[in-house]
Amino acid sequence: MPTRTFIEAVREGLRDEMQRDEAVIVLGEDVGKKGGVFLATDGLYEEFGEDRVIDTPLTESQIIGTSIGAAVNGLRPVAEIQFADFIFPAFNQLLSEAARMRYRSNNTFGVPMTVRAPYGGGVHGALYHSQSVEAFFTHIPGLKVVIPSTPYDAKGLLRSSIRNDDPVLFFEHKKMYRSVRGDVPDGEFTVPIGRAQVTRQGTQVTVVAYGLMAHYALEAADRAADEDISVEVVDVRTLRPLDKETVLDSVRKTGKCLIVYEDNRFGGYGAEIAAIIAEEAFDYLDGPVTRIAGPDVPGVPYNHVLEDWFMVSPEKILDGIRTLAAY
Amino acid sequence: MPTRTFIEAVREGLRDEMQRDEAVIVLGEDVGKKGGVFLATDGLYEEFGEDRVIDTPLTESQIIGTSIGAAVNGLRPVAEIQFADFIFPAFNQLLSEAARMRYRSNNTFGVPMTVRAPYGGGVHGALYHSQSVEAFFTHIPGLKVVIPSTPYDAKGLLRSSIRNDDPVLFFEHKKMYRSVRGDVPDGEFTVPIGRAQVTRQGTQVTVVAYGLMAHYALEAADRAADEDISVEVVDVRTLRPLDKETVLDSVRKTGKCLIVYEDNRFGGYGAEIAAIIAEEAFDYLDGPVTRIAGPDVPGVPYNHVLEDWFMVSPEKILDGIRTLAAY
Amino acid sequence: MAVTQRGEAAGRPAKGVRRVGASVGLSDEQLIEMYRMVALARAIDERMWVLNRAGRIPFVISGQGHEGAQVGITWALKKGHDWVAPFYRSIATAMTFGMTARDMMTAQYATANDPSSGGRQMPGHYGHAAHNLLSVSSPVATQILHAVGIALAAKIRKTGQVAMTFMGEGSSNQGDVHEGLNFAAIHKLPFVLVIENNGYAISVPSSKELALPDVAARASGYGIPGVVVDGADVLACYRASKEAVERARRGDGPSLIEAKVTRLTGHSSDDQQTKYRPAEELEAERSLDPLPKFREQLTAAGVLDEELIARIDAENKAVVDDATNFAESEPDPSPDNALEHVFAEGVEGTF
Amino acid sequence: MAVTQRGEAAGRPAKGVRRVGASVGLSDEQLIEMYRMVALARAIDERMWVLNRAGRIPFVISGQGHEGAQVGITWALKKGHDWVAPFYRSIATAMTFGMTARDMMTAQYATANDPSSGGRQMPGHYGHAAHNLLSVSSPVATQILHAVGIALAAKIRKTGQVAMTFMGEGSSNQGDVHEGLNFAAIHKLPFVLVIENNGYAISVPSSKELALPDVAARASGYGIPGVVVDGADVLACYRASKEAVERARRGDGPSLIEAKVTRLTGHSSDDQQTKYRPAEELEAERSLDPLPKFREQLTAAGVLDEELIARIDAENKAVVDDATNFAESEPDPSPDNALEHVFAEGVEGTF
Ligand SMILES: Cc1ncc(C[n+]2csc(CCOP(=O)(O)OP(=O)(O)O)c2C)c(N)n1
Ligand SMILES: Cc1ncc(C[n+]2csc(CCOP(=O)(O)OP(=O)(O)O)c2C)c(N)n1
Ligand SMILES: [Mg+2]
Ligand SMILES: [Mg+2]
Repeated sequence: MPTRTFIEAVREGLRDEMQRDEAVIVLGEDVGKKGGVFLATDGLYEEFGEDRVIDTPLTESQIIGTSIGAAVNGLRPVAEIQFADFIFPAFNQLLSEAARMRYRSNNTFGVPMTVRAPYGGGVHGALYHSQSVEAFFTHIPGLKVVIPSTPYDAKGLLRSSIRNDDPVLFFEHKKMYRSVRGDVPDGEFTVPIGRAQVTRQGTQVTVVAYGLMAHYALEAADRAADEDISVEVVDVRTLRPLDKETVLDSVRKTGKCLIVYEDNRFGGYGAEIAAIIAEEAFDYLDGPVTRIAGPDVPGVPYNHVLEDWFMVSPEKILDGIRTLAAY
Repeated sequence: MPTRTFIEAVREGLRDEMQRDEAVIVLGEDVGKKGGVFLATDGLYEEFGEDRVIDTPLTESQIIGTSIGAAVNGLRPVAEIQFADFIFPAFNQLLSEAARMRYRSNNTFGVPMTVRAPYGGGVHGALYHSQSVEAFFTHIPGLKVVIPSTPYDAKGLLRSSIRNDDPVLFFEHKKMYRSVRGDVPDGEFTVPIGRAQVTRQGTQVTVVAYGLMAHYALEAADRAADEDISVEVVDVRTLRPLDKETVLDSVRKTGKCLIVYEDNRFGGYGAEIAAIIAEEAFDYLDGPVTRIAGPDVPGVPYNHVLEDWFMVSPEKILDGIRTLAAY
Repeated sequence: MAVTQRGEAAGRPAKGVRRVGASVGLSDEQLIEMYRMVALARAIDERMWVLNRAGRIPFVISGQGHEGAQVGITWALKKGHDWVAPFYRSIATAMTFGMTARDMMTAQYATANDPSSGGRQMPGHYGHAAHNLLSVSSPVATQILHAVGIALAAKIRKTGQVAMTFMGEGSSNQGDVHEGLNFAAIHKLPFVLVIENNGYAISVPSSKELALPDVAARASGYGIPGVVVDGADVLACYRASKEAVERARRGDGPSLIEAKVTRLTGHSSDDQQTKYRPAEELEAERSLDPLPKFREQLTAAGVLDEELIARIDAENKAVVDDATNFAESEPDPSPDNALEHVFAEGVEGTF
Repeated sequence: MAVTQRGEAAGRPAKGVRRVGASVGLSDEQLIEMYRMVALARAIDERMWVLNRAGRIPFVISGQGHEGAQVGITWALKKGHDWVAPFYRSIATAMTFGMTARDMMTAQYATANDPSSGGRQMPGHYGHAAHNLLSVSSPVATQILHAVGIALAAKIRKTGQVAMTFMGEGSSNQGDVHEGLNFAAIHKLPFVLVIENNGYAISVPSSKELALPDVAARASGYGIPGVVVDGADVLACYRASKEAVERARRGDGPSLIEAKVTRLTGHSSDDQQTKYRPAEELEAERSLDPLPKFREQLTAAGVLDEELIARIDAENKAVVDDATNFAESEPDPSPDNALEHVFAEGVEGTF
């Protein structure tokens, strides 16, 4: 099987879907000639022309609001938000409009739209080019939220997202774009929205993670194995709707769970997973549900000393695994 | 002690602070002659004039962004967002700007601003006049989030918020405005930000709640007492920073915890409380950490049949208490 | 670029009217239908208030005073082909574009079969997929971007559709309006923005909402036409709209139409406008009511006479009675419905 | 209302300059200081790129091509009294308003004592409380509302301050700009919006960002003056700014100044502009560089001569060397610092 970097898989997913379905358009800042600041859309402008690859003005609310309208009138827009940190001018359009259109119209209108955005830190991007934003969206009924961690999942889930009849937010950890490679078959395949994956089997501790943290979790699990701690890793992949059963099955087996996320800890996405486990797997728990997450400061600082302090690392996860295993 | 409705306490808090400190101004939609759509600012325009009670255009991002600037240059703005549901056009200003100004400038700029907004359902307001929005803000480091449940706390906490040197979001459940009354002493008093309160002592089950739900929790606890279930109720009052110790102390005592919130369940504020308890009180738990919350649909529907279906009620809380007590 | 045309001044010689109708390509029959629509929207609206005061429906938000502009402007669109993204005062627009009196009344009662939302939304949040009438939300002005997106899709898909949206002057200050006009103008989209300027955003007078009296003055900043019309002059509204729609359909890009209207009622049934509007102003603005004005205009022109007016009134009353009775007897939604239609697949998590 | 003035056309007879300086109230000494500032900002900026290419600093975002407009416009403010809300290209603005070369260089190195952010923000996010220079964030255009709020406080507190903000033409399309101009115009706030129009938002040419070439055309929609100036003409920029600042200080309200500038570098050190800009365009725009233009202008007018230019260059080089050495040797922040200053009280939860 051919191997691809993460960003190549995203780009191929876009290209394939645009070839397959004329209704698919791409729009956002610098997605045209420049091919996106991370080159996710490189070559699409040349292949599909300016009607289907639209360089928008620097106006995120417009990007999303216009995509909603275009989706209502027969297109399948794939909007790029240049950095997830800049999605907030469009927050009202996403929460009040995209997420609610179907419900509020009693199923007479729908918004088949995908919003892609690079997120995450560890790339020297400071407060405004490092943020993890998923928790703001996973709390919104009516939105689907996808965060793949492998090139295979990226391509397969992006295809599913574009074909989905409802709004999907598709977040890509920017540190993975070029550092993560993996097998991606040629030809048609999809990965279903709403299914988590056990990416490593283990018996003593379950680690639940997604995005870059799914890789760090595997790395920490490997190292834990050297210390004879058997770790199971669940890569959530779709944060909403969450595949609760896969998570719960694992925790019921291991009896211990560590949830890892890069975002600020308080009120982050992992809090919901912890709450679900605390309620629905209580009888199986042999230790507290613990979390390793970003500290509660308003952003990832720039200076490398400060950034390292902020970021969740395989070491920090390993520490969490050790503590829990010893409980 | 004189008794006041909830909205009277808010209004008096505003008035007292404006009398005390010239730097305090009030701004928002319809806060002038009309006195606000709920009359929270009634009479202030007449007393303090149009320089200090400003009817803004219908532009929430401007209301917040301008308040940030005014706060930086010596004022203490109290912005009213007419309904919490309409705070989202200002989300970027709150998250990226207000919450981060002090941190990103290494403590050289600060934003002493209070944002008041009525929230909550059960008032026939449908999707866009019923929302609980706290979870979006309690996840943002750099913001404080206050939700009082009594007139006393409303006045005392509003004063503390206005005097605080950082941005405070102050949410008022609109169903309580006229239905809740309580003692409010004349003269100077404040209630500190960051302190929860045990509003009922009990031994078997802890119920954690805030806002209207703090009342419903007490009501359910009363009825539970008739069934010989002893319930302790913790009114969180300040959601961020959370007074973790008061919550944990109670749960360590009772061994069981039910968290109640009106907002959509998945990823709501109560998930963080559940996660904290699951991690930090694990050894004391005699039952799962459970939640009673709003269902995961994109908004409170309008028709009374649907709205009743949505809303958390004392009955639903009582059911939760019973189940947990019997565990 | 901005062309500012004032509508026909009030008090013009009445005999001009028939020619005005002809000059904009409307037959007498069409003028009568337009009048019927203005009067019907008013009749429904008045009934809503009666029902509210009688405790039958908890909330009313009204289009009274706006109907002339709405009918005149919406009339220029092709029903069942073009798109409208309305706002909460768009009763007459929604009806001109295809919604029936029963449709409107079931929305007031929030019944199971209310086509706008199945009882999920407050009254005033009209929408109807079969008529290309987009579902309304409450946060103001968001719909401009949806209409612009609809126009973008129309252009890309070459459907020949025009998208029109409506909002108040207060709402026109939201950032989305700037972003929407800019994008539509850059891409010369088939899009029309209609501002119904009634001088107030709830209690805030336009002098505190806008730096200039005319929202239309902003159009020139985007290189598009901006037109001011007298919203009580139905035919002037129609003419301005026809021009804008033709321009859009030709591919020449968007336009902004500002109709000066009056808000004859409080902001909604929860508002007392006497608290912030002087009595003289309220009195004076009664003269801007489009209904008597249109009636007198058409009567003077010989299009309407007393008998026809009485017949239309009676027919409208029957339509409103029927709609009210219908809506009164329609069932509430079932609580089971509340969990449905979060996603196309149904309930969350079931795939 | 909108007054559109083009700046002095390029290629004017040089002897006019001295009089131009006088006519805007600037002495030769001041002109020399302005030139020194333009050249210093350029020298620091060029050094940043050298350091970046040498691997000393990971990221550069540049003001090259914008310095003339920034110095000319910022010069009209009262330092230590008025306020500036800058943007990421505002190197020359920040320095004109009081920041030193060392201040700028510590921001590049993100050292513990960097006055902008103590090493917390990326370079380009300048700010300095002692100089009323507001901290910059990354989401574009948000700062307009802060500047408007600062102006509101100045008006209410009667401080006599003027607030000025700067941004690119791409950023001017954000909703916040509409909302900010509208509010400032309604309240006649002492506020000036400066657009540095370099024709691109990263790779997007202004024809895809704006429906019209001039952002200033939008001013008339708010009833405020909108002026276009040649951003390479430092004195024309100063004159336009002086008028706007005086107007603001008089209480006559806000203005918009659009300076046409050129972006001499890629968007940032992460960008390759040759991918989307034709070589001829890049070549042609070199002639819009304000630095040689100002130098020639002042030389022709006898304000500068070769010796003085050489001296200024040497002095600037020494300043930049000193700043670089200083910043190189400054310590990184301590990791403990990262948890501080979330709130005024310190760490969250400790009260
Ligand atoms: C974003 C947002 N903020 C506030 C409101 C509350 N609100 C509803 S209508 C209205 C006034 C609208 O004024 P205008 O646009 O002039 O329309 P009009 O009601 O006068 O027709 C306000 C403030 C809202 N619906 N949405
Ligand atoms: C809200 C937001 N969206 C996107 C970006 C990414 N971004 C940074 S600068 C820029 C282009 C800005 O163009 P312009 O305003 O013309 O200023 P210039 O860089 O040309 O000086 C973009 C898209 C951002 N910083 N903020
Ligand atoms: Mg209005
Ligand atoms: Mg630019």
